[in-house]
Amino acid sequence: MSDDQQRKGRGTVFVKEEVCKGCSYCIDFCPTHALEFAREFNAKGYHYPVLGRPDDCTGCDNCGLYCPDFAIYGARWKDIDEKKKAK
Amino acid sequence: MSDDQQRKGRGTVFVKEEVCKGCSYCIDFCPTHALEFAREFNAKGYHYPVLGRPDDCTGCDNCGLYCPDFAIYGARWKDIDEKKKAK
Amino acid sequence: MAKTEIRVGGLGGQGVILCGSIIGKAAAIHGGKHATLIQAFGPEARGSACSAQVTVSDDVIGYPYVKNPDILVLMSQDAFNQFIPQLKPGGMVLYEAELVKPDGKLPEGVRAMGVPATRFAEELGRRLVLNIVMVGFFAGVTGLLPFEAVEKAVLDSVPRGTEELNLKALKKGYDFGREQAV
Amino acid sequence: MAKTEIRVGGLGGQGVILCGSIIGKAAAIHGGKHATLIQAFGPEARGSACSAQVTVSDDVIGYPYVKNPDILVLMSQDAFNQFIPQLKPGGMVLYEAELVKPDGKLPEGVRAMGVPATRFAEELGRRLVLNIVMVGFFAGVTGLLPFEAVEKAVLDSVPRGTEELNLKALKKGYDFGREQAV
Amino acid sequence: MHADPKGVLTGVHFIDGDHAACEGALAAGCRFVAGYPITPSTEIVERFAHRIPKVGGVFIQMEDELAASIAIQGAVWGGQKVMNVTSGPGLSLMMEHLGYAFITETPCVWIDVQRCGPSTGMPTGPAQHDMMQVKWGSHGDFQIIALCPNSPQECFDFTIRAFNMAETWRVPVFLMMDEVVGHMTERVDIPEASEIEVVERKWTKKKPGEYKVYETTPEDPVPEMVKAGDGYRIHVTGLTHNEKGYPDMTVPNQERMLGRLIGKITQNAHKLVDVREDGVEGADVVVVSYGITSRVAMAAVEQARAKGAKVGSARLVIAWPFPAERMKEIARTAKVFVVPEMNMGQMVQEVERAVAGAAKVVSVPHAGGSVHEVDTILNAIMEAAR
Amino acid sequence: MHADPKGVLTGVHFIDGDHAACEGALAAGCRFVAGYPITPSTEIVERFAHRIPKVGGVFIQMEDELAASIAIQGAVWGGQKVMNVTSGPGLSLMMEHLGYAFITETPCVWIDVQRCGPSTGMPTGPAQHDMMQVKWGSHGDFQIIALCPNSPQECFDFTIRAFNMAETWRVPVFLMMDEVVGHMTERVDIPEASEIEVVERKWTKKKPGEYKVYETTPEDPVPEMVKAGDGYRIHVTGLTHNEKGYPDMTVPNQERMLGRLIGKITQNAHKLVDVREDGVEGADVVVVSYGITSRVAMAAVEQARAKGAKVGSARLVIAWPFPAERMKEIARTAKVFVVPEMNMGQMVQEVERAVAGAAKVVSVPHAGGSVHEVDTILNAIMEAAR
Amino acid sequence: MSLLMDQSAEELECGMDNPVLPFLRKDRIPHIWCPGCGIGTTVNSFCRALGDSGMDLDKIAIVSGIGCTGRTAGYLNLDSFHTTHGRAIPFATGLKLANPDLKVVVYSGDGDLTAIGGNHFMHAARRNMDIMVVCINNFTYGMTGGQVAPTTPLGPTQTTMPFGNFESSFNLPFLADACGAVYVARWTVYHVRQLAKAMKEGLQKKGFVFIEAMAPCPTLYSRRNRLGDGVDQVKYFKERSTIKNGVDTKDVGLTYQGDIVVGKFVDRDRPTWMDSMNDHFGKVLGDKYETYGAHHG
Amino acid sequence: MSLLMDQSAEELECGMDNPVLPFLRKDRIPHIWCPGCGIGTTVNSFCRALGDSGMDLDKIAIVSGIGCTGRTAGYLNLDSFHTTHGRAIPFATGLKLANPDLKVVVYSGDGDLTAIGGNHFMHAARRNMDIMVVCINNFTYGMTGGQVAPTTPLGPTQTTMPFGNFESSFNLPFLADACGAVYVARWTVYHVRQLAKAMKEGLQKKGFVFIEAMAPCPTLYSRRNRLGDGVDQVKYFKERSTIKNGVDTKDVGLTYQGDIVVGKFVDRDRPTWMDSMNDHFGKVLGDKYETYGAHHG
Ligand SMILES: Cc1ncc(C[n+]2csc(CCOP(=O)(O)OP(=O)(O)O)c2C)c(N)n1
Ligand SMILES: Cc1ncc(C[n+]2csc(CCOP(=O)(O)OP(=O)(O)O)c2C)c(N)n1
Ligand code: SF4
Ligand code: SF4
Ligand code: SF4
Ligand code: SF4
Ligand code: SF4
Ligand code: SF4
Ligand SMILES: [Mg+2]
Ligand SMILES: [Mg+2]
Repeated sequence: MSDDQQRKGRGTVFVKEEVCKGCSYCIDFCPTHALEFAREFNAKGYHYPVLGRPDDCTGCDNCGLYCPDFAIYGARWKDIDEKKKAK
Repeated sequence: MSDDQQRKGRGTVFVKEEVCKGCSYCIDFCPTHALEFAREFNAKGYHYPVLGRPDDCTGCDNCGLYCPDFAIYGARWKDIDEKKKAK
Repeated sequence: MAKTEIRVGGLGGQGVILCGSIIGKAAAIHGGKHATLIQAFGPEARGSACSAQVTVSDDVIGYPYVKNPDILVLMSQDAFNQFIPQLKPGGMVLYEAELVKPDGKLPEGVRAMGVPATRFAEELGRRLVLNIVMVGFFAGVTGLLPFEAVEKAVLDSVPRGTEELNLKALKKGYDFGREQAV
Repeated sequence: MAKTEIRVGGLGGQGVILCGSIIGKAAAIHGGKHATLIQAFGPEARGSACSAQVTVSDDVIGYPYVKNPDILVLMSQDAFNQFIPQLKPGGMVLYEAELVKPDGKLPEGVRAMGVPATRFAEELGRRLVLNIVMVGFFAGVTGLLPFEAVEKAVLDSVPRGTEELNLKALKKGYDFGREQAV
Repeated sequence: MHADPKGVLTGVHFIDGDHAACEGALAAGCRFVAGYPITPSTEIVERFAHRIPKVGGVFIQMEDELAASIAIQGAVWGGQKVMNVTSGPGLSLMMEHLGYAFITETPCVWIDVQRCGPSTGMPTGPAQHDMMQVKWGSHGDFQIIALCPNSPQECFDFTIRAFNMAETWRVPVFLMMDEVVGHMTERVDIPEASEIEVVERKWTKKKPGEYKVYETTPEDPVPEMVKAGDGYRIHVTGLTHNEKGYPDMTVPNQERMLGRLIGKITQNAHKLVDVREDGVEGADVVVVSYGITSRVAMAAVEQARAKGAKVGSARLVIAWPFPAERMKEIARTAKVFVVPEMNMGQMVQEVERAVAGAAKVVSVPHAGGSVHEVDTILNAIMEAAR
Repeated sequence: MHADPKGVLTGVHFIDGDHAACEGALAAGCRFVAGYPITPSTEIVERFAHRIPKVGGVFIQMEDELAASIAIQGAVWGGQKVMNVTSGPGLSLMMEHLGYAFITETPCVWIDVQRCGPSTGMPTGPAQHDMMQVKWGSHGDFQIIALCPNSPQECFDFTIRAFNMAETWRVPVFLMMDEVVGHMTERVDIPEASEIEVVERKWTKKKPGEYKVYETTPEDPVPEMVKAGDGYRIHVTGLTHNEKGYPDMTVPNQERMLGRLIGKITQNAHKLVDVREDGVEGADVVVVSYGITSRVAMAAVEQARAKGAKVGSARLVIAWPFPAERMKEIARTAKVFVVPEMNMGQMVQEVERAVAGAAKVVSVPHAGGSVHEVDTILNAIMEAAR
Repeated sequence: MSLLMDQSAEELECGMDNPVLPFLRKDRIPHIWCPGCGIGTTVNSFCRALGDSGMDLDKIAIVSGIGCTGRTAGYLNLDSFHTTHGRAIPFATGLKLANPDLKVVVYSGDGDLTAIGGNHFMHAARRNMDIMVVCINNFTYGMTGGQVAPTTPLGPTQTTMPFGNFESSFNLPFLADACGAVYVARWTVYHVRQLAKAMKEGLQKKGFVFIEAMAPCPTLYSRRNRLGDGVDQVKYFKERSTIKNGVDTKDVGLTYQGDIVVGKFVDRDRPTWMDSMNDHFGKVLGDKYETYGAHHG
Repeated sequence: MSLLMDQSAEELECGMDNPVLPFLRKDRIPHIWCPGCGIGTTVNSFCRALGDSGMDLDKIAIVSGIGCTGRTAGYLNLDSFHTTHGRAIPFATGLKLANPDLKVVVYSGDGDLTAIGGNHFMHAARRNMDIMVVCINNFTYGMTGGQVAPTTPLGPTQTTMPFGNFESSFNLPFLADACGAVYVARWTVYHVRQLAKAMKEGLQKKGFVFIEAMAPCPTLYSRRNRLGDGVDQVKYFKERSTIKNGVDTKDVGLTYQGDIVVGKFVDRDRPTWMDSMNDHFGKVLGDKYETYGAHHG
């Protein structure tokens, strides 16, 4: 993800797969429909979201605002890079 | 009171002197100001109302409506006579 | 181990409790004695009978109730009727002379003295101080407490601005009491 | 005084309790035995682990808890991990073959049998009847209760209108169980 | 009187204690419940809400337990049989109304499905630690009756019994369940209505002029009842009152009234107590237990016997009034009482008081959240038997 | 620590017990009261409302007792010393919050000016019949401390003591007054602030990272405290919790938590009990009493002595924890315990339990509404002395 | 036993008797209320309403909480219940639902109904429980000696507001309206006839009826604030009241000795809780459902 | 101890972390709420509000009652109090008055705040107690398994309304308004940004603030009534909501799956209880009076 080649959209998401309960809020309320369910289950038996269409992700963090489980958030590459630099 | 000579106004009042607490509601809200306090106290130490101006009593029972202690009521001679007859 | 038991009785609004309280306070705070005051309202607090039980003693007071008072201070006929039977043989009754009529209902050997406290109070300009007149009368007749102690107790107990009036009432009752006591 | 202790485990929403309840009901009402069912939710009822303890006995049941089950009926990996250590030596494990992977974690001497209950249920058109498949599987493998008793218990327990589907699920599990049991 | 068939779900059921208690209430004639949900008692009112429209009656969910516990009392004076269903925290909110039910002699059944406290504690865990609360939790002196079922069948049976006792004695009667008994499923046999004995309210036969709402006779300390709307123009108050129900706040009347109210139970305790004994005669050790713990204790008793100990079991079917006399008698032969409870030691204090030093008393406390391990009780027995 | 002079009304006063208790609270540092009026306790909060603006603090009259009894607890966690003032019916409404204060270890003083119940009863009459309620009235197991003053001076002194105990032990501490003590006026000496010993809240010295809200050491079962707003980001819950204050609803944790909470009192009972004895050595009869009844009892004891009886008096200054050990000791020499109480027999049950048959125990009950006649107690003593 | 309220010789002679007596428990009078306490006058009006309504008194029950007003239940010659502080409404709810034949009236004080009893008040109004609630608003806790109430306006001194009340008060008609009451009126002790009429209407109305009756408490409110005696307070009611029927309840808030709006503010219809239940079960369960309370009245 | 919420390798690499984490007790997550439960989303919004407000988190305390929502206190990294059922508001009152430095937020369920806690709600609003109340309205009693609540609209089935609810529900914003709240808003879980903004405004507002947040309870409300999962309920919120700021609260009542009015309905000023006290005592007692809480913040 940090690899520049992989940078397709304007942003990306970070998912805590094991915390996700598969409610699909993030998927349904992503303005660009960039997310989809993973085919895998997590340990609790839930499907978690993956960035199926990374091109479409704007890093707007709408997914993060909706997630009731704090299991996902989005960020813009711009901001990620800044953070990285600041480290 | 039942004596015709004494019949001055259009009505009269009945007072349970020992129940009265001397609040003066009856006296103050008698439309014709027919009532006044007795000079005597009752056993509890209250002045009770007496029909000071019997001429003015209409038997309207306003005093009765106001009395918080159910110690007084007014009646019209007409009604009193009817009751008496009915007895 | 001198102990004097007092019952003050009257109607709500007459200042019965304050009367008892001043006697107690005079004894306990300014008179070097022990005193206990018990207030008794009827089950229905207001408008009806009201009384105070005061025990004044040289010693610590255990049982706080007054069953058979040595002295009665009475401000209503109801109170008179109620409390006279409890009076100790040879006890003393102090009463408001206009509100209470002993009418031969006194047990034998009892000393009874009336004071026109309401009239005195009215003369002083406020009916309300009738209880202070009674306190003065009590102090004067019984001599149980030094006048100064009672005076201080009154000053502690009455609303600011009314001190003078109340002291006058006290004095009036006290003087009347001294006369009677003689 | 034969007594069989069973633990059914899985996740909330899988019908774990109903599964235990049908076994118990089949025993207690239609099977002429005594049965006690204890439901255990976690302290937080919803969404998490869920299990039932069923005791089936020829005699009156005193202590109602199942500490060391003779039989485990398991519908989730979490339940498998949690309950396997409690199993009686030589006990039996019945599990949903797609949700539970025993992966060599079985104690020695234990008989373990899987059933693709979810798949069966989906084939029948409703994933929800997976618990009834498990009941059938249990009945088929263990032979603890007459099939008719279990059948009646299922009919008593499922919502009206779903009887047929549930009986099919039961049969499916039962038959699969009979085969395995042989 | 027999039960009204309308409320009786005759047949064989595999249901839990909560549901069974609800069926017991319906069979006993309960036709009004004002509830407020609380784990682990909620299933009782949920079932009631579901069943009542077809039985003829009312369920209403109130805004809180304060409302629930007084609404049922209003309903009693409106003529219905009622129950009050809750668990610890809810019960704590009902304490004022427990006293009101007692002083007004409002017959009602209170079901407490005990959960693990104190405070919010472990809401889904069992306990038996409201035993003292129901006896002492309201201000002032009062008395109650408390039954302790240990199975769904008993939840059914004892609920009927509780209703009958409430009508007979006109004190609050408690069904002391716990989370395990409430949520444990077993076979419950519900007989025909004609086989269920139901005590009817003690309606007066007197006419309005003759009747006094709290009049009693020397033979019978329980007054007769009427309901509002029947022309008796009764007055009911939580104040100290006289036979007419009017406030009479004097010390002698307080003594008279409270003496009768308390005496209803204390003087009739011998009629009320119910101890189920097993091998108590000749036992060195007697295990005293109640509710679900009695089933755990019995398992321990059997294991102890297998090890050769002389152990008896005395199960308190009725915890209040406490069978002090019977305990005293047992203490003449038994050497040790072992008292396991899912609390830090409550009824054991009554055992201690009753035996008054005549035998040793050993408490086997449990902080709650689960039943005892059989071994814990067994060890206490074996220790005591040494 | 000495009292803050601001709250101390140094001097000699002729005031009643209610007012004296309020002065005690102010002297002890109480700066927040959320009240709800109820006879005969109202004067305490009325005085508090009048005094507090000039002392620096807050009085708020809440909408009901439920609110009052939890608002004070919020105020504790906001950093104030608080008290909760009520009488029987109000106390019954506070039972849930009694458990909450216990499980959360919220230090607070509860004043119960006992009136005559049960229910509304005789609101202006005295009684001592909430003694068991404060011990058992909330659901679940818990512990409290209860002091019983018998004079206005003691209302002042014991209130300070109650505050100090609340801070020391972090359990609810009750001042068990009654209508007579509350409304009786006597001389009350209020010393200089510098002469009043006040226990400060046990503030932690740890830093946020190091501190756990319910951490204790084997030597000291009482955790240190912080207040909200100080950066510790504490969590407090009525659920079964661990040292961090987080819910931890497992049986072992319940055992650990409840064991410590109950143990704070039961294991330190010897430090807490306070029995004032008079002539107990060598006495045949010992009168056990508390609160106002101890003064009536003492009059009876003196009269009995005058008649030649060998009578001692043991006054329970602290009723809870109950001085069981001391009673057992006394029972070695005394033949009869006489226990007068303004209730139908409450603390007498503890006496019975403690002496365990070693002496006779005689209850002298009273339905309430007035104190005992001296003769009633005297007769019981003389009867016992025969 | 001869009672103070027994007919006097005069009365006997002409067969007269106080018209309110049939509605009172004669043997309990004189009542405990203070001289000039307005509660008695409201009870007087209620007696008139009982008479005027022509309803069967055997079918009217009265429920009170605790307080000076709460003692009302003990004086009325009806089935009467003096319950616990604040809980008259839920008791009445149980009573009514258990015996739908009854008209159930709750008669209690402002503190009882809107302080400790506030929750029941609002929920009963929401449910449109078929009870009539009469609230005697004397702006204080009478029984306990004059503490501040949720109705005490800004200004006056009360024992727990010893320097004058600084806490905002409720506008009770607005509250009742917002919670869903179907009939809302306010009158004062000066308006004895209107009050009686409102009570009569209330008795005849189905659903949650709320009537606020402003009354003097001379002992603890008026005198303490140097407003004179009961009669002076009633004179104030007389002088400063304006009748505004149908006015928006939002606009009828009270201030200390300020203007008073009285009148019938709300009179509307919506199904009661029990009617809703019966309708609903009838619809859902069909013929199997037997209307509850149908065998009654 | 490694927590599920610890930074992943990826996150570590670029120094990223979930922006809500500073506001949460990481070691208590995952929380107990069901999949798709809306409470979590409201907490998410609240975290944003905390951040956006720029306020010192050490000076914000949160108080909850009992219920699913009531567990919120245990997840937020603030001084947090999980009290008893219905009593969060009076606890908060004591907390605030004892330490006026604090901003005190009450975060609880509809049943907790408006059924058993209704009385405290209305009195705190009347007093204008300086607390912010967030009510998560899921139209049901979640924690106890889905009983009818005073917010349940007519129609849906709940365990204690097994044939569908026939009891009228409250319009909460209207109630809060009628009782005197100074800030009243309603948003849904769909309106995450507006909700966060309202919460931020609420944190910064003085006085009694009431925010209703409509949230799905898929487990006990939606699924039981065949309304689908949490996400379906949020979609319904999206589709049927209209924003009407400043609209009369009388007109924002809810019906079963009907139209929803959201927005900021009330935003006004009146002195808080404590300010009234200080003003009043200052006036009456003069210089002798030392303003309470003045040494604070
Ligand atoms: C649970 C409880 N709390 C408090 C009291 C004390 N109490 C009795 S009446 C009353 C208030 C009465 O005020 P209100 O309802 O306005 O009636 P009023 O006396 O003014 O008619 C209070 C607080 C009580 N009896 N019970
Ligand atoms: C005194 C008391 N009564 C009842 C309960 C049971 N109880 C716990 S939470 C709850 C209702 C929860 O509903 P709500 O406040 O809407 O919160 P939600 O779970 O829906 O978020 C109830 C009745 C309790 N804990 N305490
Ligand atoms: S950050 Fe925005 S665009 Fe990217 S997945 Fe999340 S919601 Fe969709
Ligand atoms: S919103 Fe959160 S919990 Fe729901 S699916 Fe997305 S990541 Fe999982
Ligand atoms: S009856 Fe009428 S006129 Fe006669 S005294 Fe009474 S009020 Fe006055
Ligand atoms: S109104 Fe009644 S109580 Fe008042 S003075 Fe007249 S008769 Fe007496
Ligand atoms: S105190 Fe006030 S309300 Fe109570 S009876 Fe007296 S005047 Fe009436
Ligand atoms: S039961 Fe409902 S409110 Fe509770 S956590 Fe589950 S979805 Fe949320
Ligand atoms: Mg009032
Ligand atoms: Mg909810």
